[in-house]
Amino acid sequence: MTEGSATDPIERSLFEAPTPGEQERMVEAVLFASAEPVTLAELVARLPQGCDPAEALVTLRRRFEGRGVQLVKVGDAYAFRTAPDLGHLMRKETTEHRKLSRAAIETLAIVAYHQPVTRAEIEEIRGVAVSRGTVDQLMELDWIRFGRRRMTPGRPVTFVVTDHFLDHFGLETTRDLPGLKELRAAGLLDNRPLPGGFLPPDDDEAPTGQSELFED
Amino acid sequence: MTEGSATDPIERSLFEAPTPGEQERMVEAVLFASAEPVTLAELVARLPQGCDPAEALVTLRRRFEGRGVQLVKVGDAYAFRTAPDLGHLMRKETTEHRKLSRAAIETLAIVAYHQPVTRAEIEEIRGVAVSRGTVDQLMELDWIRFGRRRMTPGRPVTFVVTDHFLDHFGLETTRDLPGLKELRAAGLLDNRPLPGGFLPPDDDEAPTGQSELFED
Amino acid sequence: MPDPDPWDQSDRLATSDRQAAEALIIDVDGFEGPLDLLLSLSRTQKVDLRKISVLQLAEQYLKFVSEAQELRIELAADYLVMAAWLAYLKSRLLLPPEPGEDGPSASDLAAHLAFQLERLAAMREAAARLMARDQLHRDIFPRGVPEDVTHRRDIRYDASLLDLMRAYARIRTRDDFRPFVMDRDHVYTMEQALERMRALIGYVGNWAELTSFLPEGWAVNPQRRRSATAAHFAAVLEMAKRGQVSIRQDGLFAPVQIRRIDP
Repeated sequence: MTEGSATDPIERSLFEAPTPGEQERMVEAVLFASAEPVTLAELVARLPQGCDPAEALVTLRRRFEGRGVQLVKVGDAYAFRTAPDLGHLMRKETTEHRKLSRAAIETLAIVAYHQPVTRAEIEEIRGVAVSRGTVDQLMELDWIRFGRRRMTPGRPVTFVVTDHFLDHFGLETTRDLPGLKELRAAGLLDNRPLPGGFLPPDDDEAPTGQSELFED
Repeated sequence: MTEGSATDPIERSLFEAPTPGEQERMVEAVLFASAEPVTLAELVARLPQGCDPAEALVTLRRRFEGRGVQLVKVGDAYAFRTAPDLGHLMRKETTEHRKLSRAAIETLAIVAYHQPVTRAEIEEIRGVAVSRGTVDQLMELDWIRFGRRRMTPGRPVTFVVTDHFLDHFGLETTRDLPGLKELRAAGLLDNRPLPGGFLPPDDDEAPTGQSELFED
Repeated sequence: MPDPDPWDQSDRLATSDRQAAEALIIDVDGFEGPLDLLLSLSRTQKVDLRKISVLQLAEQYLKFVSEAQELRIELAADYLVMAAWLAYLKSRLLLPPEPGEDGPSASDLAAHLAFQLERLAAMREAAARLMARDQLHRDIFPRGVPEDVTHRRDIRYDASLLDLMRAYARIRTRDDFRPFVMDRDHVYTMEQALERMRALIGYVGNWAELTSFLPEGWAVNPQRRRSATAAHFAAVLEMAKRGQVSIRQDGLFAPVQIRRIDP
């Protein structure tokens, strides 16, 4: 133990903040000890007063570049994670992976790329009803959650992806989703309603309207 | 993904061992991700053939000297540990997470959905008495607080949720809470709907139960 | 070999077509709705989804549906809805627009369908790319031992929004289901009343009103009063049958009175 007494860090903080090197050590220790990403705000709260974890994070991130363990950013939070190319060494730790259904995977992608998105919009994109089990499963995995209500008639709830989703797929933000820019540029993330509003899959009146068409 | 092909590491191991730097990365990742200290024998088994984890451990240990995290020997196994002088930063890691009791979570849900709500109303909705401990606990967690008094006989106090509650549950307002219909659509309700439909969430009327069956 | 006659030719074509259609139909369970089926059909055109011939696609789809019906395969309603819509679209695409016609043009509708298909295909691809990423606990690993350094224990109660919503759903559904369950709170059974009256009847030497026998707490609330009154009335009828009590009533709706019959 280098510190003589427990009051040491407190006393010190009254006079001066720890050196940058010391701060980096602290951030390193805190992040290493946590399995979950730690937010910047939390780091600020945990480190002695006067520390600037943001700066420490920058140097720390650089220090671990190319190492077996890397400092990654997840939303507003930071975590150490093993380098992706070494995954094969760790497979032993792997817990059983639940196989996601195609519906669940597509729904997840739609939420991620179109968020915030309502159920009706998901259904319009997929062309089929979204089963309750699918949404439930994605919520259980803590990959999607309810977002704000849409300010349209009926005020439907929306779905958004969680930070846990970002963490799981190694994304810093949803802006890093693969191909997002291209999809947006191609207009494929637009919510384009059917001209004239005749929408077969979720128009409630379709069955009656349809029978007339069949009669012809 | 840096791995060009799945066969890469295997193929390479047939001809030559990874470089010492590469071996160090591997040991680093394995020790980081392992739930238990790892023995030398285990490292040998995990790493590609021809690796010398003992040497990698030496360089790795040196690399982490003076850092926030250190490579320590535990019995005849190896593990990363927080530097002893930074133990005070880890206090938060020892928090024990416990699930709220069913009574507490139900009470909290009722306050969130019906606020401002009196104790009597909570009891009416839950159908059982609300213990003092439950309310105290929710107040202590700073999830609910006293609201304005109700202007009815007895002027009972009401409960409302706090900003801290909204923050914790990632809500901007309680209006963003999904209604029963939406909960059901998301598969969060196990029960099938009644043929006659169900109570909307903002229906403040107390359950009438069977009174209608007996009323003249 | 003689020239194959036209019949033979068409028959052969039809067979190969039908085989193709059957291959699709056998797979009908594999399609996730009409849009998915349309997307699969569009693949056979082997063109950019933006340049797809919606008319041709509509025909392929309608053919698929009619063949499915020939083979007596039950198609879900939304497949038929889509078929009807495509038939409508097809007719609009083939006929010149009527002068003064309102609403979107046929080409707008066709363009929208192409857009929908392209968007679905794009989302499929995006989903595949997402799932191909390195995933936590599969390719990337977090710290194996979150450290436990000090012995200070700070108990933190935790609940997620999901817990909260489930709790609320649980409470509210309980209410929904109340009418299905006999609500015993306000029900006094005849068995209970009989047992009670047996104990009390010894004290009833003179005529006494039945309502005065209602148990405490059952005389004020109208719902409970009605239940208790009915139960007690039924109980004394039973006792009268056994010759244990006499019952009388002075007039219609007058109080019911009872008296013990001494053996």
